[in-house]
Amino acid sequence: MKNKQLNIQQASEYFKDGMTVMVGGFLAVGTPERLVHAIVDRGVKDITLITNDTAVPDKGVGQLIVNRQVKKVVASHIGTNPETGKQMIAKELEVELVPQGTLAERIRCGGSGLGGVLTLTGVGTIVEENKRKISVDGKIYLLEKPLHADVALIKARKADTAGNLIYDKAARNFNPIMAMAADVVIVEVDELVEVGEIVPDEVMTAGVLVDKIFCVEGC
Amino acid sequence: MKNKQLNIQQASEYFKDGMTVMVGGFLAVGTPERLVHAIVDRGVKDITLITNDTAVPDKGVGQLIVNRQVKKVVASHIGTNPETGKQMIAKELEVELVPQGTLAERIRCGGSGLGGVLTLTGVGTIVEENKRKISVDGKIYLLEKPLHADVALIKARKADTAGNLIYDKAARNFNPIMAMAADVVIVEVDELVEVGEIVPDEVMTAGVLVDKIFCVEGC
Amino acid sequence: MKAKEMIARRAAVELKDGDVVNLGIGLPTLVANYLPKGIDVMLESENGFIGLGSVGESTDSNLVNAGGQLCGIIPGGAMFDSAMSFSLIRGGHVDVTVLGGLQTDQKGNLANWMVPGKMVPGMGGAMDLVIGAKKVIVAMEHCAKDGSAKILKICNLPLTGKGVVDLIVTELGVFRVTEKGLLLTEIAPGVTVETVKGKTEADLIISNNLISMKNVS
Amino acid sequence: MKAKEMIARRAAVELKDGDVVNLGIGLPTLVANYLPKGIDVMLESENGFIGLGSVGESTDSNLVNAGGQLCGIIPGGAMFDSAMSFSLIRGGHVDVTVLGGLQTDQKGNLANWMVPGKMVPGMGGAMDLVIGAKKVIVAMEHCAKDGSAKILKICNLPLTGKGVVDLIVTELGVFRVTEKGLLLTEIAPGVTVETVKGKTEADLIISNNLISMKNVS
Repeated sequence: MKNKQLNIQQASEYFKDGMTVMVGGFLAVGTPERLVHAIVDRGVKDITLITNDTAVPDKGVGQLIVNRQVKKVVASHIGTNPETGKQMIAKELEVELVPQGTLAERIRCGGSGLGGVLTLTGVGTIVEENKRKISVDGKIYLLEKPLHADVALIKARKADTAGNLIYDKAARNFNPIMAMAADVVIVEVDELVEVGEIVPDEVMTAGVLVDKIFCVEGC
Repeated sequence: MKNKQLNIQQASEYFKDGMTVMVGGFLAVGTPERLVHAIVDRGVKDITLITNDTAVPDKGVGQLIVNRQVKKVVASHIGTNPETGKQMIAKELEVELVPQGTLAERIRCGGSGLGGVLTLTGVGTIVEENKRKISVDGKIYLLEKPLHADVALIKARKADTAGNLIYDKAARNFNPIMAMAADVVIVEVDELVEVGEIVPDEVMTAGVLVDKIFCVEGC
Repeated sequence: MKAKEMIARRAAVELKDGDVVNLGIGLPTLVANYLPKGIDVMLESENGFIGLGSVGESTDSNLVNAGGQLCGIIPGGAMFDSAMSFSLIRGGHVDVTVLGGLQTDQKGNLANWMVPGKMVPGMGGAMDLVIGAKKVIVAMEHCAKDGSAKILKICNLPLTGKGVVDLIVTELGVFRVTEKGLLLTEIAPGVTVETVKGKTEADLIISNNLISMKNVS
Repeated sequence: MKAKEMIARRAAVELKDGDVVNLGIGLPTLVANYLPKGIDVMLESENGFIGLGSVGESTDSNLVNAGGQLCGIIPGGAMFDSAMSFSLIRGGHVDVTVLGGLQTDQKGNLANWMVPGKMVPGMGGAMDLVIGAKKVIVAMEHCAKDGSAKILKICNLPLTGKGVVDLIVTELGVFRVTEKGLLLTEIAPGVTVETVKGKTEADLIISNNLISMKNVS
């Protein structure tokens, strides 16, 4: 079996200027903090960041915004990080606001080989601008297109060496779908166990989706 | 908390002539056998059956076909039950064959409030007949529409009294998505435990999706 | 009684035993504190779980509501990912959502996610909630801080959803969105219909069965 | 060596260490028995799991492959539902699929799910596999039971997928689908190019580097 473990230096080699990166978490709960720090440390620029929200200035992906490493953010909410709005109004940062459920579906499409989904969410609002409307059985839906990333950084409670993951409570959020939707998936875990120690029925993300494992404990 | 338990007689009162019913299982693995028997016993007719396959004549939903209770079946595979093909060729049974991944997505759409998904599956085959083709970024996709049922009959290994479910290995298959896509969801379980005995992170189908619980042990 | 408490108390009356309920951030979160006796609801939190406990009940930093408050989980609760969370919301598995509002109007439109040029927090899960939940309740103070009306003939802020609101609850009364327009069905104690009309830009239909606002005295 | 074994042995050579592989029902299932030494693959089963064990390895009736055979699961395996199973398949997370065929052709078309008026088993997961897997291998006997060609200029049975096949493995040789047509790259021991041509309706390009079929002697 391939060895998927890496250290923070090896992880940071995946971070390139101009990359599109998905980062798990909801208000920084379930965000892989060390991997985000490694992006900060590496000083990577012009990032397209796909994430639920821009957290707060000193936590989660918030730091990437404050540090001006992000060119464009695709998120459902930016209100908790004033720096995001400030840069957006100054036209220094492009922000694409996406309804949260639509964001989840677009990421899932990107990981599932689907060309898009039809949703009622956003019909009659500015979210429908520049989108195709498709009528099905008398209802008008928006066609929402897939999102895919170069790298996904996700957080799990526990992995086995094959990359099978278990998440912890509300720290699950966007992590499982992002694990499907990127060329390279790197997970930050609190605990790493041998293959076979996680019961197949309890696996929340299958190891085949996970390329690299960074263990916080330095294991 | 509502009491969701019922016995087989109470369950069978949900089975009506002309109903659309989803039944979980893959070659009868993960099919709620007692609930299917109850449909047989009740003699309900003109059923529209949505299921992965028609199993074998004496197992799972195969019995409903043999017993000629089904007017239309929506499935990905009927080859293991010769009776299905025979009735289809005799034009006594309408069969809509759907690629398995598309079937899963259509059921998921039905449970998720989506108007449809775009897939490459079936493009250039007879599956595309009478379907809308939608071009997105230079690729042609089929628009596949949601499926929804009056009743979904699913099988789980274990439930708590709130209806939270845990499935067993490959018996999971279509059960979790069908649990989202019907007006009434009835689960057949091998074991029923008190609420609180299933750890929230281990729940595979949230209890709010499950209307009624039939426990095989007669508990 | 403070306006916010009145609003939360009245909105709580709308919840039925066994309902699956999503409460928005801020004022709507308070609704959970005023559930009538014998009414148990399952609170859904769009960050990925159902069975939200009380705010402050837990110290587990991975058990937070969608506003980031520590909240715990009740027995029978379940965790899931964001895709499933919105399958529940969009798919009609949430009975009631209670949301705050910047503006709402007599057509049932709601605006609660941005003020162009001023504040653009984003819609979060609100746009999914308003189209997916079976019943949409707007719980908000009747007027803006500058005294201007928030219940309008037609919203002028960017919408969260079009024609999605079922009921509006403020500290002055309860307003039902009907085919014919906005129907005032309950009025706060000590408040006159004229006062309500004066603070409301929308055309109001006064119910023939106008009663005193429930659960606030 | 029997035809089926030859085909399975040769198809197995296409699998690389660490590949995620979905094997169709019937002949393709045999491929797992002939993996080269040191090559570990993860077998995905469309009924909802990854890490398929050997057929007959388990007696657990809830651990069956997509053909309904008892099969077990290896350490590191994982279970999931049908939606996730096909997210893996359609989403490009499966490296290789090996499928049987009724007909295939020089355009890379595949027909393997129905014979109108005769046999309509259904496509199962095959239509998703052919468009989703990174590499699609057709592993089948070269001719039909009546001796007729199965590798055609153009399929006349209803298609499973259009232009989806990468490689065809039969007991006579190995054929790569290229822009220019069907390229014979390997030939079975003791078989002449003329024999292959005689049993193939499709136009064949014979590789300048034609070699003996790997892993069959």
